Amino acid sequence: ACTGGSESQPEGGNAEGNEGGGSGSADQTLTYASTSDAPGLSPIDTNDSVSSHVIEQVYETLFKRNAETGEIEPLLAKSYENPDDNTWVIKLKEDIKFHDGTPFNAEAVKYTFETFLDPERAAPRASLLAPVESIEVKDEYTVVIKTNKPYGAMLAALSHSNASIVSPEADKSGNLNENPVGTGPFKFVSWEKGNEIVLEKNADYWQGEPTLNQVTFKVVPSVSTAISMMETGEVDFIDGVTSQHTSRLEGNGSINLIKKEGTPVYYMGFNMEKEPMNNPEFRKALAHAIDRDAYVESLNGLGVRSNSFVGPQVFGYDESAEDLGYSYDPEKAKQIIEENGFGDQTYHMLVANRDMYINMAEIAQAQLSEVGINVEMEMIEWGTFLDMTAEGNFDLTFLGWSNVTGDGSELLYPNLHTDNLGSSNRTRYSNKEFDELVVKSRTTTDQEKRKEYLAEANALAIKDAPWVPMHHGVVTAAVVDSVKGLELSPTGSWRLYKVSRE
Amino acid sequence: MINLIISRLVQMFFLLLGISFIVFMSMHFAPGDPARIIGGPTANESDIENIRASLGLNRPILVQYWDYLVGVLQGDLGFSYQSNESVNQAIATRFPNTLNLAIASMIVAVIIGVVAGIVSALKQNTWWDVFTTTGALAGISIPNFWLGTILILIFAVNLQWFPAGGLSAPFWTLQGMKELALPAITLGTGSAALIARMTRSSMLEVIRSDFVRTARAKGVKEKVVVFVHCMRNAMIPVITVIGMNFGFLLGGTIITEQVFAINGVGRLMIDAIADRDFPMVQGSVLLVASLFVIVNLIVDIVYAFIDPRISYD
Amino acid sequence: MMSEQQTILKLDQLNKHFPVRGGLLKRVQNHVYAVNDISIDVNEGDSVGIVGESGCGKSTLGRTILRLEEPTSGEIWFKGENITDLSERKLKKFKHDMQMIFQDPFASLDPRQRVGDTLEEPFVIHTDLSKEERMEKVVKLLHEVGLDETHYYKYPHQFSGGQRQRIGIARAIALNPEMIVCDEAVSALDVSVQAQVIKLLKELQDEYDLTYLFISHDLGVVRHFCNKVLVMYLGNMVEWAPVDELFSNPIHPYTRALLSAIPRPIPGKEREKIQLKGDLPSPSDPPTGCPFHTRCPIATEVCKEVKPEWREVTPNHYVACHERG
Amino acid sequence: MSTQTVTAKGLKNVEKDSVFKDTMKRMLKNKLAVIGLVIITIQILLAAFAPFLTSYAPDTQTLSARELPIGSEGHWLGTDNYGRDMWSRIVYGARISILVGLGSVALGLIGGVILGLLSGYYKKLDAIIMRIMDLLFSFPGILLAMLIIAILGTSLVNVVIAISIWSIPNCARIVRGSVLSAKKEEYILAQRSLGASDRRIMFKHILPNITAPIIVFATMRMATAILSTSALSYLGLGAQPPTPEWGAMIAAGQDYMWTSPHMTIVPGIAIMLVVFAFNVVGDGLRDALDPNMELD
Amino acid sequence: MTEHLLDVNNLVTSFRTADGNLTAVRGVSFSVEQGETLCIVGESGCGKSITSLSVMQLLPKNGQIDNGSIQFDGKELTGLSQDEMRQIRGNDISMIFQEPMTALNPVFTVGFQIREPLKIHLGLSKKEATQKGIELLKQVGIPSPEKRMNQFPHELSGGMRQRVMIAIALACNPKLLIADEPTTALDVTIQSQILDLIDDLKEELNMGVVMITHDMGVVAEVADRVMVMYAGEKIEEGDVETIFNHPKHPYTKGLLKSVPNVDDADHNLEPIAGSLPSLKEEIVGCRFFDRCEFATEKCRSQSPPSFAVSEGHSVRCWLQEGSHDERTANYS
Ligand SMILES: Nc1ncnc2c1ncn2[C@@H]1O[C@H](COP(=O)(O)OP(=O)(O)OP(=O)(O)O)[C@@H](O)[C@H]1O
Ligand SMILES: Nc1ncnc2c1ncn2[C@@H]1O[C@H](COP(=O)(O)OP(=O)(O)OP(=O)(O)O)[C@@H](O)[C@H]1O
Ligand SMILES: [Mg+2]
Ligand SMILES: [Mg+2]
Repeated sequence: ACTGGSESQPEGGNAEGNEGGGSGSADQTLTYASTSDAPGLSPIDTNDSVSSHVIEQVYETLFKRNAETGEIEPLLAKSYENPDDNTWVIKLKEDIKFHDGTPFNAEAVKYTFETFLDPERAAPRASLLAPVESIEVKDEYTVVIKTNKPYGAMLAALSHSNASIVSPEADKSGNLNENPVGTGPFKFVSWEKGNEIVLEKNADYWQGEPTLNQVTFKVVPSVSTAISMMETGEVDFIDGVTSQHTSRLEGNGSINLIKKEGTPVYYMGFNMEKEPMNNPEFRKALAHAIDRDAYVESLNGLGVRSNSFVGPQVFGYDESAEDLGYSYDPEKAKQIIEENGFGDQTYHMLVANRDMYINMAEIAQAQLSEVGINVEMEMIEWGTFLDMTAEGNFDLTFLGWSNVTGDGSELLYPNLHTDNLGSSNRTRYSNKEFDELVVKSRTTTDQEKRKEYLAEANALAIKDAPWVPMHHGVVTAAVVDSVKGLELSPTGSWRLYKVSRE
Repeated sequence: MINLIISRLVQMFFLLLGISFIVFMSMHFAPGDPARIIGGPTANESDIENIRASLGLNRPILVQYWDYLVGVLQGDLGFSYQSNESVNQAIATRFPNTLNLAIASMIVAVIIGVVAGIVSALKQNTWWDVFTTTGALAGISIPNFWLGTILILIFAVNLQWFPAGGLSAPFWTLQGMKELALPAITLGTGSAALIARMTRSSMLEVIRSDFVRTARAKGVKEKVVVFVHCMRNAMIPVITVIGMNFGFLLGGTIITEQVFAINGVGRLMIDAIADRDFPMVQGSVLLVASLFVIVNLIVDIVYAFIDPRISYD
Repeated sequence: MMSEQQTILKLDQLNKHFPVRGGLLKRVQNHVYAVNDISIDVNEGDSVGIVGESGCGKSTLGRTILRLEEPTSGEIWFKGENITDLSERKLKKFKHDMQMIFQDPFASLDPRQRVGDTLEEPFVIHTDLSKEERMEKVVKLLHEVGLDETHYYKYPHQFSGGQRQRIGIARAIALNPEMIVCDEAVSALDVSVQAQVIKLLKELQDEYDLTYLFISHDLGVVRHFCNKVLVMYLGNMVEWAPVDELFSNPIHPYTRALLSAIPRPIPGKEREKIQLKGDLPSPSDPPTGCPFHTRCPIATEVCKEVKPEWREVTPNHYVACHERG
Repeated sequence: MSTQTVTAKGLKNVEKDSVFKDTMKRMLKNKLAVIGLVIITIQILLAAFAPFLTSYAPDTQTLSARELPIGSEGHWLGTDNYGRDMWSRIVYGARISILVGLGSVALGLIGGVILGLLSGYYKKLDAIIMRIMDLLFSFPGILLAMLIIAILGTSLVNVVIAISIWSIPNCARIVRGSVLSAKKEEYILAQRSLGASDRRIMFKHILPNITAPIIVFATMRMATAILSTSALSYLGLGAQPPTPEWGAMIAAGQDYMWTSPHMTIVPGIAIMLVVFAFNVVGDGLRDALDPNMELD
Repeated sequence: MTEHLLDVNNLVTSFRTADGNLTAVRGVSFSVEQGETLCIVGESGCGKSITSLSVMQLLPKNGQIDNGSIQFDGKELTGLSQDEMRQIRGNDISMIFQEPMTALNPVFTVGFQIREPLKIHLGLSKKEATQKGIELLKQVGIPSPEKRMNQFPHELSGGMRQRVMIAIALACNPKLLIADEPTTALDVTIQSQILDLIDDLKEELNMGVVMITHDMGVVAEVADRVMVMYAGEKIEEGDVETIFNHPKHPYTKGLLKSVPNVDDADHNLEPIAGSLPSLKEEIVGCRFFDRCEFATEKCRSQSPPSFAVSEGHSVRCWLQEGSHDERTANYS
């Protein structure tokens, strides 16, 4: 019983999270460099990948997704059952303690989720558990979660790092954002804002002591500098490597570049509320105009070519989707453009100033201009970008969705469902038929059924082409040779519990 | 002197008032809504309204400014929208790094600049002069970030003499100095070049002046003529340049901190601007501006020590 | 040089004080008393020498008369009209009639303007002449001061000091003024050139009936050039007399000291020198009473407290001194 | 005194000397300045004849020919990560640099000169204008530009505006200082005693006499403007892709420093050369523009 | 020839400039005795300062002595190393400059500047030098010298500064004092004080004085002998009475007529027409040729030598050729 619909988030593209290990060979420490600092360390109060990298080492969720198989397995939970579609009875593992000594039990789970859903607390990821109606403590190690309608993606949601269980004592008496307390393999030591976060091993970890003694999360804004620091031994681990760095990393014998096909999807989006982007012919022409094979090839293996919106690593993918969509055919594109006079105006392409999007945009722009579509690019900061896309202030744009839960409905619902017009549905796609399929995929607990609904919705969207999928992500990490045992999950997250230095 | 200090501080007060007003207003009217950034891409309009309300962004702007001002006058720069960190705290932890960097690069700049300037003035029209002049011009012409990256590749990655980035050890330790070396050189080069040029021309002017001829007519040794009689006079305009340059250096830290992974105010500032983290932007801008004013005040005081003709009473 | 001649300039209790600002709020803390209570009448055709030590307010007086500085108090009458408070616009017509020649031949010409253009300037400002007509005027002017049209397109730096001073003179006489203030007009020149320029100024005076206010610290030149002399000390009038009278019968101890200090170009001539003690006091902190008492060899107690009155000792010879008045 | 018969017509035969020629003569004696002039001339020629000097458009991509090194066939300066011809980009980039430099300096000068003239000439305006300038001045340049761009949005035009606003206080100070000393010059006093209007004095007499510091400032500022644009591009706030602005090219090339160093080194050298050139020309002009200086 | 304190012979000094070599001093010879004041007069730019700077060997960087000898106290100064020359400067030969405003270093106290030569040449300790410095200031008539020692030049008036300069120059009891227009920037009342001071000190210390000036009044007042320069050349030399009462060179005569006389209002000012030739001009004949009313063809084509008119009176003018057959090419 494992599907997870969880929320996903638009990919910032730059928020690289990596871990690093300490330098000296037997020295069991690790230094990881990320381009920015974590806003906070509380799973309840944060909603970003940098924070989640730390959170995943300090806290644990009830369930987790197996990095290899993609299956959802119990973690802090022992087992679960569904007496009915709206009830989840979850048995918890026993004898686990939070870092502050507070016992982990059903009360802690109830406290965590209730706090998470408390409108006063305004947890940014509260939507993850939105269908939850009540959480009850049945006995010390059993919780009962009731939903108001069947929630197909419940387990995926419970395996999301934002649904990590926190120490109720610590949250009541202190600030988890500054001073995180969980059950995970590493304990929080210190945080110098803007510079580094230090964790140390939790010697009492319930699965046994981790090998690493200490882990440092260091902020290094420039990736190029971070790689230099790997070469000088100041950093052991980075992740989210982009294509421009691969050859340098691969050229270095003492650095391992780990790649794994992942869940993110990156696409060019049309503003469906504006002329002529709302014209299917226009979108078709542009889809034909972009040589995605050449583009993906230029990513040096850091992208997967697919016509499907729901990517190959995402629940709900169906190979038949590859036959849909519009292949590279500049002649056809030119013809459509000429027939409709699309080439007479200049289009406004809004691009967030992050490497990956700039790269897509530059290539797309050049290829569009070859078929007679004139595009003016505006590169802006992420914050302004969010504002402007929310206001529909663009013709074309580039976006990504990392899909942390790896579930197709958590891609299609936020990004393309009519409910989310004006917020996460930035291309303003609205199709009744599609909407219905997506809702069904969310409210069904039968995973096979869900898969069918998703494939159908996916096919519908591909045909309507509100997006031109550029590539599906390959998650990456680079570690120095001596780091062993790092496992990347397709969502880009990783755990350091089993990592060691040689 | 006391008068000067008081009047400058009064002036600084009004200056900061002006700056805070301009920054406040312009940030508020700039595109990009902090609430939306905090809310992230999934937030809908009502979420964003809630966030705006919780940040107090929905009040009339002048009321917001007034509240901010009252806070600042009580020494409270507010809290970051983004991380809820206290701005005072955030600046306090990062400022020492920036200050170390700025001072270290100033030292680099002054030493290199003054020595090069004096050499080229004394050896005017020799190839020493051509060499230092050209070098100084090249120094001005190199983009900061480019130089930084190249220095990292050569001295950190290839030669392994210095670390590639970061600033953690205190500056008085060997490790601290090693960590500061590359960023300080990166940042100091441009200023060194400017100081060298200024020193050269001011030295040349002084060397031709009447009182130097007087000193020679007294039979003073050439070394003493240059290093006692000329230096002090020649330094007067150079010191202005140093003061002015401090502003330039502070601007330069923005990029240098980025390149060398230094956790300083410069980086805080770019991040804050990008995040539309108004209180953080305000706080750091005010800090940098006051620093600039204070440095120039110090310059003026140093002036009075070097040049007895200047009195501030 | 009788007083039956028309008075062209009349100064009545003219004062010019420069505020000295300082302190926190840049408030006026003090004043430089550059010109104090100057009252004289100048007749048409006079050459009035104004002499005194450096910083005694000679230039300030000259500029104030031309309204280049705003007088602090007092009145300036020019050709029977009170011009003290005239607006810039109304003043413009008087600028025709009053001109100035400056001390520094290097600084008084715009280095970026051709000499021709510099000399056309007065016509551009005050007349509607066409370019052609202006050029003609300028060429005429150049000839008048001993230069010629080959100099028209040259820049000031291509001239010697004497030539530049001639250009300055040409500019001053361009509009046929009636009065010219010469502020140390020959002081910067070499003796041989100085003599040339003095000669030129005299010729022009004869030709155009000019009145000169001739500011100078060189008493030899003043003696030679002027018919009346005003001696100033620390912004105050000290003595005012026809030139021969002043040189043959100086009354004020300062005038006497001044005259005795001039080195005479006659070797071996022993003369009685009156050496003054000390330096000129600061004009921002002038002594009480007689401004000269701090250096005066014959000062008495009265001099320290009471400012001496301006008295006509012999006809047309005025002096301000308690002892000798 | 010589013959009075000559009239203005005689002037036609009189030779004119020109300040420009003089200045050039002096400039040409300064070897570094000559090198600078040559570099600038080349840059201008490159910019003017860009289409004739290149066989590729600066933004034409050939994704199959990415990161070709210097000396590759058909691309003597190599290609970048999109397979765009580096030579074309450098040549077209010269246009951008010139436009940005000229544009921002010109705007800055207009503002700075007017404010400087007013505050130097009119005591009453001085305090107000200078306080405002102090205000702008106490922002570090990049920060000021960042704030302005944050408000106006990212685009090359806004970069030009940002840099020009940042030049204003500097320029105004220089102009004001020169005005203050020029105002005391006797030739200005002479002009006043002739009854010239303030406007005439300011623009006809003071302004031409303070051109030297202004021109020097302008040339030096060109250099600064080009450098600042590149710094802003590095921070992602400058030229928009695919504009071949040199600073943006360096910034983009940074990540390829290891494998394709020519991507940063070529534009880096281009910037250095031009900035160098403007600096030495500025220096040379400073010396050459002094009208009182003899030719030596 | 008896030994003079200073003996300059056929001095030629030139400057390297972009336009080639400029000869500023052209074969000038003169001598100074102990206790004697020699005045050098001439118009601006005629080479007075360069002559004196040549003696001190303090020429600007682009200047050099091309020819001639400078003997001081029997010792040849040309060709001495900088170090040897330094021993002499400020010690045996001192110099005062024209501009009291700029000749003192603005950033050091009067005391510092006056102690310097005392420490260098007399090897005094700081304390001794301070004592001596106070004495010197007293000697040049500066009231409350102790206080002045700690003041900076800008706190003193022009006349006071010039006195300080004189005190510095006299610090080591020099045998020769060169004063380059020491009073030009001062008011007459102050000038007269300073001139008297120099004269008194000369008597007291039995110094030789070379006084450079363009003011004929000053010359008449202080000179024993006078040397008139024109465009880099010495054109006339003689004792002060002779020069004033029986000038021979047309230029000297013109110069005297150009000076307005304070005591005589009717003195007829007669300017010399024209102006100094530029140093760049190549002139074969007499350099005064085109301004001279007596000029002949010979004057144009041949440079006149020095004619000894009488004992100690020499004139460089062809007009003297006929009247005096005794002709010396080189006056010593
Ligand atoms: N603009 C001004 N502001 C303040 N003080 C001034 C100003 N102009 C002149 N003074 C002062 O006024 C006094 C008289 O100056 P003025 O220039 O008139 O003297 P002067 O007699 O012409 O001297 P000199 O012979 O040196 O030219 C001086 O003390 C001078 O410092
Ligand atoms: N450094 C130099 N380079 C070139 N020429 C120079 C230099 N210094 C002086 N001269 C020239 O040498 C000539 C003699 O100068 P000098 O200073 O001796 O004149 P002076 O008689 O002292 O004049 P003044 O009375 O103005 O002081 C002048 O024509 C001057 O232009
Ligand atoms: Mg004056
Ligand atoms: Mg001289």
